[in-house]
Amino acid sequence: MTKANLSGFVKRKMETKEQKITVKAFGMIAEKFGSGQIELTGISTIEELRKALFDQFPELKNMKFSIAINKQLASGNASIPDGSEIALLPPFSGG
Amino acid sequence: MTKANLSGFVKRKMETKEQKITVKAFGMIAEKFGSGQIELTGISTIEELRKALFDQFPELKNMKFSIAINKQLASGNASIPDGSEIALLPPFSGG
Amino acid sequence: MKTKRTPKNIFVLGAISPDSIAKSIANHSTKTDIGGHSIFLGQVRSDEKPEGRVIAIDYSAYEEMALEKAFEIREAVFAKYPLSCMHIYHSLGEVKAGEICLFVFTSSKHRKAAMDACDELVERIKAELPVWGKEILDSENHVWKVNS
Amino acid sequence: MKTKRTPKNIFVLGAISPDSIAKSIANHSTKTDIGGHSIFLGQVRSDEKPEGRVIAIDYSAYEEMALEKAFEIREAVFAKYPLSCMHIYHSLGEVKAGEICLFVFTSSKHRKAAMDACDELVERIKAELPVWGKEILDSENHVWKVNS
Repeated sequence: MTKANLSGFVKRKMETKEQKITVKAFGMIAEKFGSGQIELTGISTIEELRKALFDQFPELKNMKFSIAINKQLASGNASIPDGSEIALLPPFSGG
Repeated sequence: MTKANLSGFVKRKMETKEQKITVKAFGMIAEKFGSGQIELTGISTIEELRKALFDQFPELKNMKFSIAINKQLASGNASIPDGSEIALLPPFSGG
Repeated sequence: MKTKRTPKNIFVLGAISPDSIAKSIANHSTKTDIGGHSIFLGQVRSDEKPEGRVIAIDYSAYEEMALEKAFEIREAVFAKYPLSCMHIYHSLGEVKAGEICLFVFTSSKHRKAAMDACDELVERIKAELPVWGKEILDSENHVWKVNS
Repeated sequence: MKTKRTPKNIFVLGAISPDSIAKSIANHSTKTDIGGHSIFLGQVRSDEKPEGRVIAIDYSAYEEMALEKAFEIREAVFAKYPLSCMHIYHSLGEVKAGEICLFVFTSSKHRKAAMDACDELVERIKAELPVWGKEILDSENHVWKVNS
């Protein structure tokens, strides 16, 4: 087996495994949907995450929030690594 | 006697009277020349004051200082009213 | 000589007391290369809202992210200004109107660096730290604080 | 409603204690329209001079003029910024290295006014108040402080 074939094999294997992420909510989102955390599977991009969240919590569509992946603000349609900790962050109002 | 004559008379009278001013020194000037106050007579402008001070304290020529007339910084060749409190102010260094 | 800095806790439970501020100031008296301290204090306002008057703010945070972010901000501000010291404290939980909820403290040899760094820290803290204030009203309602 | 303000004493004998700063902060907890306080503290530095190391500064002032000037500055800064409170304290006499010699404290509904006013006050105090610092050296000499 060549090196190229091997890495191709590994990639296919990972794609078939459903990845699992944890989603936490804060501020007024936590108030609306609970401050615990939920687990989602089969989601690997921000777009997929938004869709899944809006399906489950339609009220979120009317709320302004950013998304953090592993404590870093995510922009655009970033990909979400397996096992990520996702956070839904309404506008900050500290100080 | 007309009004004009009267005021002219008063003016002449005041000019003949020698006016008296008090001079205080602060900071490094006070250190050099004492922190008490001296009285000077016959001085009615900043220029006259500087000349009198430089005659009496030649070292002042090499020192940077501002002059206040009655607690207001004086500029140029301001005139000094009778009875004024004059202050010799080296550069401020508060705070 | 630069020492490696690591994230430290910025959160305190409840209001920040004037006494703790005094202690923090007094702790700097041994640092005799400091010429100026700049301090910003956030105080909870008793604003009138359509829903009622604010009597307290209940602060919550995404703590782990906030501490990482605070560390990132610290490092950036230390790199930008010649500071001797920098301290940041933010309340979590309930802080009553009139009490202090934010304490930012910078010290430098010359005043300008301390002042500019303090201003920048306050702006960045308000804009970038994942912290939320729930304004508790005298009507027993609440509204979520919005930063301007 | 504007109240007529009159000159008040800004001078304190010796160092300004952290406890007095804490008291001043605590006094504002009843003013629940305040959202931000900005504080500047001047601290005596132990600079190395060719003539020796600074161990204290002995402050003197043309007090009457300084109080008039401080009042003028206060009024101008109050007119320029929407402030709730403003406090200025400056030491006279000896203040040791590491101790506080200047305390400027502004409070406002929103942070920006408090910060900008505080910065402006400090600059004006240093530039315009007839106050002089005599730096006492460990060599028992002294030099006159020069503001930058």
